[in-house]
Amino acid sequence: MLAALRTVIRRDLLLAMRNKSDAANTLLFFVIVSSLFPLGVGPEPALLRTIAPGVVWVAALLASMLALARLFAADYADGTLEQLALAPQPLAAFVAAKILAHWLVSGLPLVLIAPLLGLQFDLSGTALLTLMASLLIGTPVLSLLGAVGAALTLGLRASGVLVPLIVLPLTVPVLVFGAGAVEAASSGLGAQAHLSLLGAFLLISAALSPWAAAVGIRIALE
Amino acid sequence: MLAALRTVIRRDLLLAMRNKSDAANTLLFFVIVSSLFPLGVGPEPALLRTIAPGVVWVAALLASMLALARLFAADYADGTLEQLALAPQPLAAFVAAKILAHWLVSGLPLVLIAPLLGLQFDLSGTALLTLMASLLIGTPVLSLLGAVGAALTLGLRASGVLVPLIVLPLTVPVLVFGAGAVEAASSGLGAQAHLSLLGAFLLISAALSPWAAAVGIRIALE
Amino acid sequence: MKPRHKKMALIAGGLAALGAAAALVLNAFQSNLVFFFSPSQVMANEAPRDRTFRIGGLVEAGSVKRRTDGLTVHFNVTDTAKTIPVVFSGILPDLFREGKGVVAQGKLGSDGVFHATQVLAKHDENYMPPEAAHAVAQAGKAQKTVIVK
Amino acid sequence: MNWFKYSSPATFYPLAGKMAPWFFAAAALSAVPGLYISFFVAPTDFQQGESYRIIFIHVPAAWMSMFIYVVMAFWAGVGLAFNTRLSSMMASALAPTGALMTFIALWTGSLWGKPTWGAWWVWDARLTSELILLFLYFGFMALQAAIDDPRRADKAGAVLALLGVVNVPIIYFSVQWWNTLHQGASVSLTRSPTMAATMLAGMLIMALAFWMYSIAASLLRVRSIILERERAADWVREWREAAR
Amino acid sequence: MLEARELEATRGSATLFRGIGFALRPGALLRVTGANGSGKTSLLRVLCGLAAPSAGEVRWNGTDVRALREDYWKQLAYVGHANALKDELTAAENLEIACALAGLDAAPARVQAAIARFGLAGRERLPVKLLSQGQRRRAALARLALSEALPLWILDEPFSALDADAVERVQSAAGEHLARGGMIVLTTHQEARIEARSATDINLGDGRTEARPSH
Amino acid sequence: MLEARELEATRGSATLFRGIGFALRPGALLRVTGANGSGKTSLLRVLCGLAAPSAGEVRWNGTDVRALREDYWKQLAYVGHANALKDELTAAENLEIACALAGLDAAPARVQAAIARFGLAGRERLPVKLLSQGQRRRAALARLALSEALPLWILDEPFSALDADAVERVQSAAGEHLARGGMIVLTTHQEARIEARSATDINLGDGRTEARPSH
Ligand code: HEM
Ligand SMILES: Nc1ncnc2c1ncn2[C@@H]1O[C@H](COP(=O)(O)OP(=O)(O)OP(=O)(O)O)[C@@H](O)[C@H]1O
Ligand SMILES: Nc1ncnc2c1ncn2[C@@H]1O[C@H](COP(=O)(O)OP(=O)(O)OP(=O)(O)O)[C@@H](O)[C@H]1O
Ligand SMILES: [Mg+2]
Ligand SMILES: [Mg+2]
Repeated sequence: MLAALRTVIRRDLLLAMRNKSDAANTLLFFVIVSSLFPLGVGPEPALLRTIAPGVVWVAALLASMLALARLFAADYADGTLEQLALAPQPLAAFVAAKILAHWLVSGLPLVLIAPLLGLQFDLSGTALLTLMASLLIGTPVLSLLGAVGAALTLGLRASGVLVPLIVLPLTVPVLVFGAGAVEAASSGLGAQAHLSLLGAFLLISAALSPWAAAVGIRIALE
Repeated sequence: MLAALRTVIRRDLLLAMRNKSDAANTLLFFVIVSSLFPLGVGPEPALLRTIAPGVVWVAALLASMLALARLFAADYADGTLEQLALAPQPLAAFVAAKILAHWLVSGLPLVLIAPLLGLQFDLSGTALLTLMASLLIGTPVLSLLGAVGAALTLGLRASGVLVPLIVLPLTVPVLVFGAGAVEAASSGLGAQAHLSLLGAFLLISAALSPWAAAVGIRIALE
Repeated sequence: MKPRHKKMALIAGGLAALGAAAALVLNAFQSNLVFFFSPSQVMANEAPRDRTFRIGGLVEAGSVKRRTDGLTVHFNVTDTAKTIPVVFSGILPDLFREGKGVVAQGKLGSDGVFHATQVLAKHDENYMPPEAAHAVAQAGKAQKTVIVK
Repeated sequence: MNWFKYSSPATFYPLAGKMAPWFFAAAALSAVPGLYISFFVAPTDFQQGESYRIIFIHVPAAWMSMFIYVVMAFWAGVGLAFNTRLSSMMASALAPTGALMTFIALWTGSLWGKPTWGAWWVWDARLTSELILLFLYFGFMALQAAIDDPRRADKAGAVLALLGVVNVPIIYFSVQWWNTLHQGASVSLTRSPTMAATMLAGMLIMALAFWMYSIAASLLRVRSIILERERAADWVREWREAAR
Repeated sequence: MLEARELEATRGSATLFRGIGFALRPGALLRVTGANGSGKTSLLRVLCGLAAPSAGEVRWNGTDVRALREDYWKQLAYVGHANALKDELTAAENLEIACALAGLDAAPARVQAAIARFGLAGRERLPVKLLSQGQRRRAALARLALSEALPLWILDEPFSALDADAVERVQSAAGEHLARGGMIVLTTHQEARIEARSATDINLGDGRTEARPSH
Repeated sequence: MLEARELEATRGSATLFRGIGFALRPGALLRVTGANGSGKTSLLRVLCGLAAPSAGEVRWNGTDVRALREDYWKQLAYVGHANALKDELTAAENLEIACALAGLDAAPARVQAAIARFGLAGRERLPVKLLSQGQRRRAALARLALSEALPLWILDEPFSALDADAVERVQSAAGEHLARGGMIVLTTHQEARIEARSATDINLGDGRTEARPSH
């Protein structure tokens, strides 16, 4: 079974390599959205510093949501998903492997570049560290929840907009505590409470999402 | 020629009717994103009022971008676009018709619901009117520019993230002057200058985008 | 319509659209699309009320006064026609000088004093060695045009 | 001389190879005196002191960033209209250098902004439009990278590049149209420069160096693009064999 | 009259075919055969003017089709590998729209007749996405029953996914079209029994080309 | 042994088939025929356990496949209408991955042999999206050459888009599989000439059902 999982991960990473732009684009989207806000909101630096954590987190949320919406779409359209469903391993395991690969390709880079964006917004050192930590714990949760949304909307024409719609409400707590952690850190309160909550979300969603997504896929295939 | 265009518009509206969720989803996405910000940024009312125009406009931008990314994708995948390219009317005219239909389905609702969101953010009467006016002139520009991005990335796996990447830089001015109009209005300055600039963008993009998108489509079909 | 006429009509339509766009742009630039407002505009109530905006102009010579805390500064911003008093507490940019350009961001208080949250120096497009600047300043006393070799 | 002869990749490849070293040499030859003038000859500025010396990097980079975009769009447009492969390759080769120049302009600009204005970054029209230029370059490169078929990549990129040209005059005139924090032009075709002669000389020589470097780098890049695209063509095979 | 001269197409570094030439007169059928990947689809797309050949040209009544553009497409019905159907619409709605776009008369009665002719009667209320593979192909081909007025039909693997009954229906429609002076270019791996005054085969083989009249 | 008992499938208000039953023993071939839309694909998906029948059950060695799940799928190779290929990867990479997932031995040499066997030699470096319709179908079917170990093959229209040469190759692979005691269920509109010790036809006709042995 592990071999099969490794194959899925390797395949998805290989596909990402073939299509290097994919990962790069999620990243660029993240950067661009975070830079849009100052434009819309206006250039007052104090104001910007206040909204920075929220903006960066919302941008991360949207970027990973976009990339996720089509997590299974290609596999569904070309029949690969049918084959996965007929493979001798549990579908949930494949789903977990796909999510992991996806996070490595499009979640991790966000975590790594976030400090740069934070610098732009003039955040302090601790705030930056906390931003990274919160994203490190939070973005996998986004990937996991996004996968469920992607599975439930498989094959629907409107999935591009449906996924955010289904998933955003679930990810609101992640956003609140993620951005909250940064704010707490930059106001010197310590972000530990926020981060442990995020950790709890991660554990729960890691335990449940793959199963939920697998069920969604089987329903879509019937 | 007009009959053929009317057919395209009617067809796209019919498809939207069959798939009611499509229009509803763009709208809901718009609403959700505008409501996410207070969550990420924190609940201080004065702060919220300041960022309201920017947030609403960024949300409109993202919502229409998402819906647009796949404007031609379905027609491309099922071969309809090939048929349109081989039709006796200029492709640019079809493209214009598709954009119009798309705006009616997913741009216009944003314009109509925006005042409600603005109310939520406690904007004044003039500001609300200006918000509507700016969106009324601005969202068609977003649709026109988005169509070019969608055409250029047709059939690429990464198109979901490429479109925003290509189109956002071009739409930044729309965002700046759209949000600027509302701010100017709510600070009692009069938004006329901003709105005429938006109008100029609209005219220019209406004159150029359909051609550019048609060229993009022909390139993709080669 | 013959195809040729159709094409002509399309081109004419496109040109008309571009022309109208140009007219709109010109119309916009005659109005107030600005990074900052001049004191005259503020006095003429062209600047926003009750919210932050920027004013720009020259720091009036001899107007800079520091409070004892060393951080709070008072100065006047002028565009030679009108003048607005500004109060700011924070670190001023190095190039903040009397008689030089400045852009301040903040709110206009009911007392007519502009409470700045950020002060930026705006320099002009002249670059020259100090001696030349001195010479120019001397000459400038005699005549107002700036000449640079 | 038959110019069309050089519009074929096969003939342009060796020509570019021969020209690139000369342009590199020209870049070095102008950079040495340019840097010398900039840092040792040019006087201190009366208001900014020493920090103004960033001008010798900033302005050449900013000029090149806009200029390269226009040239890139021009070649891309030629490629789209006349289906000439080499001009499209030129466009693709220019983009990374253009993006680099834009990045340098942004970076040196914000380095410079801190000591002079008192802020790294403000959202005025000049700075914003220059940032958009960077994103346009990125968009162009990302689009081309995402398309496998080089001919399609060329054409799609061309459409995007041509649309983006409107941004260039906006960057240039932004300081006139809006009142920006960024200063107005010190050097213009219609007025005499408002800059001391040695400073101006240093800046112009540095601009020359940047220009030469951009040409040299693009020539090298176009060579590798030609090799990659034409790897199956007979002349490349022969050339490879000869090199072996 | 459709003429091709010295057509050549390349994909990547490979030349798919070279020196293809033919002249197709009213009432004539051209069958393009060849192994998988020999370039049949590529040739048909060149003939349509969707793709540019790397050498040679395609002429319609003496003018290059890449110059004629809309004036050529007005005369052309193309059915590709893809069905060009909207999943959400019924077969009738799809047909109506396709005809309106191609400038063909799509009166409801005619559409009904076309649907019946291709054996889809009884499935009128189903959106296309619920139809089977073969039923979808039938719906795509039903457009031909409304395209009598278009002189040139270009069909890429029209018989794929069709059962024997449907193949029969397509063949008879094609035969009628030829009889009234139409022209047809088609590719197929199956044998097509189409009544034609004159039929030519072009075999793309494995990239090597030969054109020979079969009658 | 694959058995079906009293299978029935409904779509919307229509009953596609009813009372389908058969027993497929090692070495036997089951051909499902019928007009377009008669329910062949639906039946095959029920046999795979992807869809649930509205009545009846499918048994593998005596146990319901919906209960066996992974234990059944371990024994099964299914090739559907869709090719299940990743456009960005080459045929070999696709094969390797598909085999790894199905738990099959995918040593490079074996993969190469499978590719050659299905006539794709020479296209090894091309990503699948550049292949022609028929070449893609070949790549999908090449999986069969590596699936000797799986007793049950279920093939939905394997010959669609294939040229005569490729049809021949698939037929011989199927014949060998049967000869070594495998079982095959397939649908096709073309005639299939597969060497089989025992072959059964199920004709789904127009929704009415009849099952008769052909030998
Ligand atoms: C990130 C910030 C900055 C950006 C994006 C930027 C961008 C540009 C651009 C695009 C140009 C070329 C346009 C032209 O030639 O008119 C330019 C020119 C110039 N910039 Fe900046 N700039 C920045 C910051 C600064 C700062 C802080 C200063 C000085 C304090 C400065 C001084 C100049 C000068 C002197 C020129 C030459 C103007 C001329 O003579 O044409 N820039 N800048
Ligand atoms: N970039 C490329 N390099 C080399 N060969 C390519 C490239 N792109 C496509 N090909 C080849 O070009 C051919 C395209 O053929 P086309 O689709 O026209 O075939 P066809 O005759 O319609 O085949 P089928 O019967 O399978 O439909 C294929 O053989 C494919 O492998
Ligand atoms: N909701 C529905 N209501 C009525 N009929 C339906 C519905 N959904 C599907 N069908 C019918 O069910 C059948 C599905 O058939 P299936 O795809 O199994 O056919 P098939 O035998 O594989 O045909 P083909 O030879 O064309 O591949 C079609 O006739 C289709 O019209
Ligand atoms: Mg083909
Ligand atoms: Mg079927």
